[in-house]
Amino acid sequence: MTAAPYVSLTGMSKSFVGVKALKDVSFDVRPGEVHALLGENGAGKSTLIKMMSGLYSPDAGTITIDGKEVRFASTRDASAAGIATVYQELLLFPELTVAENVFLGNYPRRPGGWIDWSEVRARTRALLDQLDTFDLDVDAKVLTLSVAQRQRVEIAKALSKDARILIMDEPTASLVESDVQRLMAVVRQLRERGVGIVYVSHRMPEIFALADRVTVLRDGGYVATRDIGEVDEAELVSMMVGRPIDSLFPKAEAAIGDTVLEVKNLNHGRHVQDLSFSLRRGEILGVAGLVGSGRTELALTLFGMTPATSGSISLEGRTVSITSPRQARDLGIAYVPEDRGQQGLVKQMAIRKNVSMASIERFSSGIFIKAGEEAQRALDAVKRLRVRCRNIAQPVGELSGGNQQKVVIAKWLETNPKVLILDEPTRGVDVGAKAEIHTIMGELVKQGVAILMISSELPEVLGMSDRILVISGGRLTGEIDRADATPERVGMAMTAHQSGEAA
Amino acid sequence: MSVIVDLPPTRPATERPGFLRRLFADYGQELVVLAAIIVLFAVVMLVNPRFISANNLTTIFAGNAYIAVAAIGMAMVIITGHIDVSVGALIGVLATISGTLAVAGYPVWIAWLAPVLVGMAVNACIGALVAYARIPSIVVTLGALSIMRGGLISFTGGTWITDLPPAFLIAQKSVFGLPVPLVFMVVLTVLAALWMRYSAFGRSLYAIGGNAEAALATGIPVERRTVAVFVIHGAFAGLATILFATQLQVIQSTVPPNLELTVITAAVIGGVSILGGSGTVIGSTLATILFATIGSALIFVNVSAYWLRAVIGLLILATVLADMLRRRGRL
Amino acid sequence: MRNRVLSALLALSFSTSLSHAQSAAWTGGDDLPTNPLACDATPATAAAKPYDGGSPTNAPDRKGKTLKVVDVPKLVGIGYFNATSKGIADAAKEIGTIDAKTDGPSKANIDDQITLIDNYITSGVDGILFAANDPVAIAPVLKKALAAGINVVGYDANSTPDARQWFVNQAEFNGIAKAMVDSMAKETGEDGAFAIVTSTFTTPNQARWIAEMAAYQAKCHPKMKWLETVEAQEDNILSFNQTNTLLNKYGDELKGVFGMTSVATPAAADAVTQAKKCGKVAVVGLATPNAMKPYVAADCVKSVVLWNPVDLGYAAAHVLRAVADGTLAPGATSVKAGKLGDLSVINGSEILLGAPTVFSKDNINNFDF
Amino acid sequence: MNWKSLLRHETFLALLLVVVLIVLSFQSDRFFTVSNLLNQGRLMTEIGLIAIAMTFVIATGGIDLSVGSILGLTAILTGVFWQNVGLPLPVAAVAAIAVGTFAGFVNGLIITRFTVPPLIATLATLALYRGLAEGISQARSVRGYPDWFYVLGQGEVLGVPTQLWILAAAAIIASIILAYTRWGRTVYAIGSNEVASRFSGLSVEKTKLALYTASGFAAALAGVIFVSRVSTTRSDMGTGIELDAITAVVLGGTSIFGGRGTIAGTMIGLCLIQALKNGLSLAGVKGDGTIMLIGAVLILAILASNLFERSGTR
Repeated sequence: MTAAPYVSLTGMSKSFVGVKALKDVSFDVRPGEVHALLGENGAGKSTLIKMMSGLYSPDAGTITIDGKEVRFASTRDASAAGIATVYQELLLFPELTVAENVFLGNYPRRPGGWIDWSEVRARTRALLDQLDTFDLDVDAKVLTLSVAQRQRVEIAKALSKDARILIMDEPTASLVESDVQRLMAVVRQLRERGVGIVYVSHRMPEIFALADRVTVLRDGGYVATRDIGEVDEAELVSMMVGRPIDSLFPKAEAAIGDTVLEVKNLNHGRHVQDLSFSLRRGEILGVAGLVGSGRTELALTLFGMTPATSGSISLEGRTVSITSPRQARDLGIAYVPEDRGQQGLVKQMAIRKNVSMASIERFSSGIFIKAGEEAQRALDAVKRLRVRCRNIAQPVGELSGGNQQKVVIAKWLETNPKVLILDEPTRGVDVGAKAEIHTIMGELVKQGVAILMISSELPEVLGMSDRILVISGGRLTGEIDRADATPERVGMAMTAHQSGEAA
Repeated sequence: MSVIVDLPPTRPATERPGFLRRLFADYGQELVVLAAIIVLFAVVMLVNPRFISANNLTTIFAGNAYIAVAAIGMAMVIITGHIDVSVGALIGVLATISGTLAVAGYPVWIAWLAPVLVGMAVNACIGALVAYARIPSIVVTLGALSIMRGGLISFTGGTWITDLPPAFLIAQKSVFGLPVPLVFMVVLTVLAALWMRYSAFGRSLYAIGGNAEAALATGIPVERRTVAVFVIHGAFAGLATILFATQLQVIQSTVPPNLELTVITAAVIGGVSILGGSGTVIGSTLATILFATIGSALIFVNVSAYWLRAVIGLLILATVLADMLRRRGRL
Repeated sequence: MRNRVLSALLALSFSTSLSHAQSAAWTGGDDLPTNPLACDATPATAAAKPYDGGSPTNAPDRKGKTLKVVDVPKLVGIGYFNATSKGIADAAKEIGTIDAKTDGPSKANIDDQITLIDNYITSGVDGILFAANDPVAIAPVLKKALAAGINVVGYDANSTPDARQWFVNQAEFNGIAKAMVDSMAKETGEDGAFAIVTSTFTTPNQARWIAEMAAYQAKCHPKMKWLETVEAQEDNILSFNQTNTLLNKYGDELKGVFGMTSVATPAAADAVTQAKKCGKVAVVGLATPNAMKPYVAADCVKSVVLWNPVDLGYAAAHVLRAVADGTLAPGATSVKAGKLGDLSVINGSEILLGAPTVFSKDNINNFDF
Repeated sequence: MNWKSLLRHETFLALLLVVVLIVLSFQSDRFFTVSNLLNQGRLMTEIGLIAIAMTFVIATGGIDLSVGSILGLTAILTGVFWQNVGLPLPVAAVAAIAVGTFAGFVNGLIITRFTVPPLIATLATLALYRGLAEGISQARSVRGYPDWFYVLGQGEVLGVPTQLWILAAAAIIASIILAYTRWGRTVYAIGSNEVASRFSGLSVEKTKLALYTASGFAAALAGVIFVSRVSTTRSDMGTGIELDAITAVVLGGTSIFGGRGTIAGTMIGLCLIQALKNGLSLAGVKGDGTIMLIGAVLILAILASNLFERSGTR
């Protein structure tokens, strides 16, 4: 069945500060289909989405709805035309309740203009129930919700506007596997109801599981639109990157040496309970677990953000106590955080300054910064890690996600870490950069760095790790060697706490 | 490739927290301020029972009502993520306009309406500069403060306004035995609180203050709302002016010293987050009452007048720290 | 936790207040020596004192020439200094050879005032009239003016004597103190209890008056009881609230309120009026007549003490003219001041305007300032 | 580009300053003279010292409203330590500065330990420190300092007002620190993204504590200079000086949200305000008119540089 497209965009172009972000791209969505939009970061996906949702106006090109040409002056116009968007960085208001967030700007009214609050709550309840989300209190403030719950709220918000077209921008980027499954069920259900869905994701499995058609963009230009049955993964990747990619998980064989980090009975709050493990030179230790399982909290405790309340940490045989990130850094522990924009980078600052930030003392004589050396090291780092940028004075915020991540890694490599903790190293990173980051990890372990890699993406954990720690409810529920690791075993351990079998 | 982990479709439904917990979560700072007021009243009452005489209650509640009314608008502005350091100067200007009209023989309702309208107009300009020219509000209002303070002296030369018609002096009247300023304060606080909590407009202010970019993407007209909230703040400044200008039989046509700081302090001590996005107008009114109570209490318990201001500073600091400890405890 | 903090604070405040209660002086006075007048109307015998003012360096001969004069009051935008400014303008018009303008800080702030005067010295004026926010702080800049050959005359609030040539004294501090305390005693009786509403304790004139009043009361009306002094800035609503709080605190014990500024006095009168305590609580204070007319007309306030600030400005302008012309030189005993006639020189380099005026229902309508 | 837009604001401001100087010197031939300009330098020293420290504080996204009160407290303590306690004057002044610095340290503690937003914390200590000044002084002034003390505030060294040397030294040292040292880098990093700074192992808390302490020190030093300039101490000294300092800083292009700003900008902003105050007064404009104009200049300067920036980046 090929219904006529509900919305189609033809010949869309857009430039920013003289740089073409999008060149003559056409795209359409039919009711009741999932149309995947693929491309590396910077390929123009976000620009296209933002024009579809009325946030940007195109320099050239036309948008038609049901065959009639329209112009979107604002997001209001787009949402009146039945187009709703769930953005990657969720646009919710933490101080407002779930119900308020869903109907914000669009409240059902009583005669006289007053908001009908009971109606707001009832309809929110109904919308959430449609999404099989019975466990969410409509009066809870959003700040108390988990990421997955917030996303559900965001979808409910889109549905509340009777959306004909739902744009989802990397909806699974910050979800754990189980939540991804629930989300995919929701997407299928919406498709059944005739909603057209634009699905942007870097995750191939989801695309093959969900999409009916797929459109690939590269460098702001249109590459192709195909039915999903006509293509395979390798073909899509090479369309996106413009060249064939050998492997997403280039596992480098490094010599595994002595124990660098030994953690015994580590405790902090609810999320880190009695954790013990060790990490050796040249080893990549994967950490798997659901969101809220304590993976990130473990990293924060090792890094001194939330110092351990009990237990011991020893580095190269010496027992240490770590009470601040600064101390962790001085001991040779580096942490590439999960929230790149908030925790990893100072976006307004130049690449040069970000690269030197964690090791600024090394670039100083006395209190003065040696600008020449700083610039040289930044240039080296940019070259070594293949960061794509204009020059090292460019603000980091202008780079794509993958390149930003490389800058964060570069920053920590400047400290010559013995232990490198990577928290979601490839979240929101496009395919090409992802492979590059994995290659960098391989190079690092060859040099003898010990890596602790936290990831929600099981393929990444399975593909890159020498050993896998599984954490659930703040406790260690499994330690699996590379050879024995299967998705099922890891998955079992991730949900283990519910059976109470943890020691 | 992907792993299928079967979870039950629903987790155990989270229980709705009880009324009291919800009250504490939503109005924590307000309750801290209220508790401080009650404790002060209790302690000072024991020292000198006249503290809770009807007259003194009137002094505390009605005498500072104009600050509370101005703080309502300030709270809204701060909730939206902005600030206004020019409100004291604005009230000075509006009082002069109002008094001049009253003395010139215009009907009193015109003299009452004028400050509200002029306040709205002035703040519309400020709001437009903030919203459309994207100048930080503290910069615009710092400039506006200078312009209005200098302008007021230039134009009036500081002549006091006397011979106000008795009908004009609404703040000295009573309705149902209650002083008008008290009624103003309570009615406006309740209306504003309901409006901020239940109206689409009010909720959108929290949204803008919480995350302006997200608000824009949600289809909230952020610029228009920003201008609007300044205009409303201007209206409250106008209403505050009515009380301010009619409290006495003369109007001192200069800018009341440090009024803007008092008003901002009332709003933030009342729990409005200086970063925007949270707080209530109930808090700002309670904080105004707290200050008035402290001011009166310190006279009643014979604190040496020389140390009075130090004690006020300590009490403010104590309230702030108590709130921070409360928040810590919750985390 | 919170209660502990509060009670600790209250304990602290009690202890500080107790320690303070032991000192006998009224709060708000300064610690300079006092010189109370005799209890009856005997005029003070002024000891003759040699000229102790300063003199300008290399001042040009300004005799008969038009003087460019700037008047820098404590602050602009209050009724009192509007009146002095008007007096200066009147005199300038009458004399014809004075080109005067008033410019002052918008807040009674020592630094702003100094900066303003400094600017006028640079711009090259012939004469400066000032009312000091602080007698010592203003001295260096005035000395600079003298060194630049500018004639400097003070009024209302003095500087250290050597920093200016002459000072027009509206009324001596002890004279004001006597008028105020006598008026209060007349209204409340010899054993009445009273309180004071002042601007800030750091305002020199107010502090001086309060100190002199304390000394005079102790000497001549020993049974009167001083309750306390409260600060109310230059803010009339705050003055109103503070007066109300005093009324509420002391109830019938409070028989009188002194207003120490032209802002506090009408506000105090309004508080008494609105509390319906006219006749039960006396308000005596320094104030300008216009602001007080409603309360005096309503019989709520019987006596307002003030010199005539228009005359004060008027006299200051005449003194400046005389100094520039050389007709008022060190050692003179009097100076001609237009319609005010001869004013006498006291304390070496001060010119006395006269006794303070006590405005009452009978005469208040004769004044418009 | 970040630093280019920054430069643009300062260049624009410097041009504006030049224009203002030219226009004003046409208005009055006494304006553009060495003695007048030096004298203006004397008058702006206290605000300048405070504004320099305030630039750092605002560049971290903070604010310090209590500086005026710290100035008053230090002034009072200088007098009290000297006259009532009987310390030798230099010791008294140093002790008073130490207390003022400690007051700044307390601000820093409240802000970093109790995570109170700076605006609220310093709003509270604004009242507290002023109150302490009043209470300790019992509203009495201390006067009659020895003549040598006035060299600091009223004297000259090599023909230039003493305190102007101090201001110039402070400005040079501060701009070097802000532009070329790791402390300065840390300040900008905190102002741009405090969380990321912490995650990068920068000592955010220590830096902030140091800055508020430095702000206290600057205010305290300004307090002693102020006493020396006006020869007396009063507890109401420095009232409202925080707004003057903030105006200079903001006019100088420091973002109130943190992350950008330079000492050069602050100094140009300061000079611009002082030149307007002085020049307009010499040209016969009254004080109230001058205040109005400074307000308008503040708004228009930021507006103009906003417009420049936007036309540059879009």
